[in-house]
Amino acid sequence: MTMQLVYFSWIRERVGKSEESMQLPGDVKTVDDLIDHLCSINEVYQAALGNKSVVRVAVNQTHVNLDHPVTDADEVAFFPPVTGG
Amino acid sequence: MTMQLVYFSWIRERVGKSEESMQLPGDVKTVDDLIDHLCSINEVYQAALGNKSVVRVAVNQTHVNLDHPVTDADEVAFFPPVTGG
Amino acid sequence: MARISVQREDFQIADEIAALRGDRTDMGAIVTFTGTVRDITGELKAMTLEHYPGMTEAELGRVADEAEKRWPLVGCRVIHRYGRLEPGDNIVLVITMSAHRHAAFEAADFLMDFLKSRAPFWKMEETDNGGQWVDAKESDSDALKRWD
Amino acid sequence: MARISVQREDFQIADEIAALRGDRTDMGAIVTFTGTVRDITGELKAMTLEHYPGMTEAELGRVADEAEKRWPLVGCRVIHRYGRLEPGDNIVLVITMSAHRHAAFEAADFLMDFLKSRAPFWKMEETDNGGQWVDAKESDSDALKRWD
Repeated sequence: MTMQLVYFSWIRERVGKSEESMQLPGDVKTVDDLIDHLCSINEVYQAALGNKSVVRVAVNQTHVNLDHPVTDADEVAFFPPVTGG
Repeated sequence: MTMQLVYFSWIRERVGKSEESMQLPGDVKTVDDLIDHLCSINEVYQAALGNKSVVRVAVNQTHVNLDHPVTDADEVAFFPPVTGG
Repeated sequence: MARISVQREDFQIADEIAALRGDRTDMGAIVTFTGTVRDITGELKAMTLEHYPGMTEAELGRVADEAEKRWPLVGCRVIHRYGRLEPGDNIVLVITMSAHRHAAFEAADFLMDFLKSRAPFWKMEETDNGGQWVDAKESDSDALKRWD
Repeated sequence: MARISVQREDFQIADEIAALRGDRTDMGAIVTFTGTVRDITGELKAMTLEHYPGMTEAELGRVADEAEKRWPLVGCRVIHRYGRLEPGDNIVLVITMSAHRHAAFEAADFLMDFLKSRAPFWKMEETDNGGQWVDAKESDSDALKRWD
């Protein structure tokens, strides 16, 4: 399963890139699974996404909750709470 | 007692003038007394001010109720409910 | 510049905002309300606004004072036109500036509600059938109760 | 003209109102909200707005659709800037037009509340001590409950 991952604000800074394409194991079925998988890779993702209470997620450019499913070819974005306006 | 009377909108049209100075008897103590006195003068004032529920009053350019006192040299204005904005 | 203006002339919203802002950078929110002559049926030729010179300015000043007492505004401006206006013409402009957006929104809303039921203006609508004074709306005096 | 714009460039409020009004005379109320870069302490050098291209436009469009569903608007316009801005610069403009002033006020207020908690923008403040991401305010997510 290949996914497009996108990062913004201080999450982008901590991950060290604004986007990447990643091959994922088949047992990553939800946003929550995806964050757990990324955090298990190394400390960089752990520092960026480990505190789920301050991480917001969009799948295919729509806000979703942690239990939202992720599937092949989705664009998944991680960012802190928004501060526009 | 001399008072300056001012009229607006359809009350002005019915009275037939926009302002006048008037000598008033001493027993005119409130706005209510003043309207009663004017209505007793003739049918012109009666037609303009007789229906007190649609008459609004300002004394010295401040909105007041019917029981507000009127005194010598006051400027008393009569008009329908306002419709600006 | 005066905070309250009662005038025949039109106003330019951008100029009024710029004058009120000056070079301040301590506000984050600017709300404007513009009221225009509305013609729903297509029959309105003109709208003539009569007012009570002197009292109009005093009443608008009292309403603006009250808004500044209730909300932390850094700027407040009211312009109301009188005389003969045509459909689409501007009638009234209210501008409120504050550090906080809800204060700016509420103060502008409050100013319009109080202006509508306190400022001594009367509208006469002119159509092919002649002129007719506009009746006050019950809803305008009801709107005041929101601010008790 | 697009109802939603996400752009680096500044906007001219008078031009935007004029474009939205056109020659219509069926609205009586125009409300605008302008958000500006605020510098309370005098230490802010700049504010940089990052956003999520594509999602930003989609999200602002959804918020505008929702406002048009809830209130009888005859016009609705949202412009949000991104990039590096300085104190006093414009950030966001919302315009709502309606026959009724309360509809115009409420819709603009609603648009700002939803934009603040939904549109994917992030602010970084730059002072002499470097850059710092602005934290989201609890009050902004609380503000949404007013519209349930």
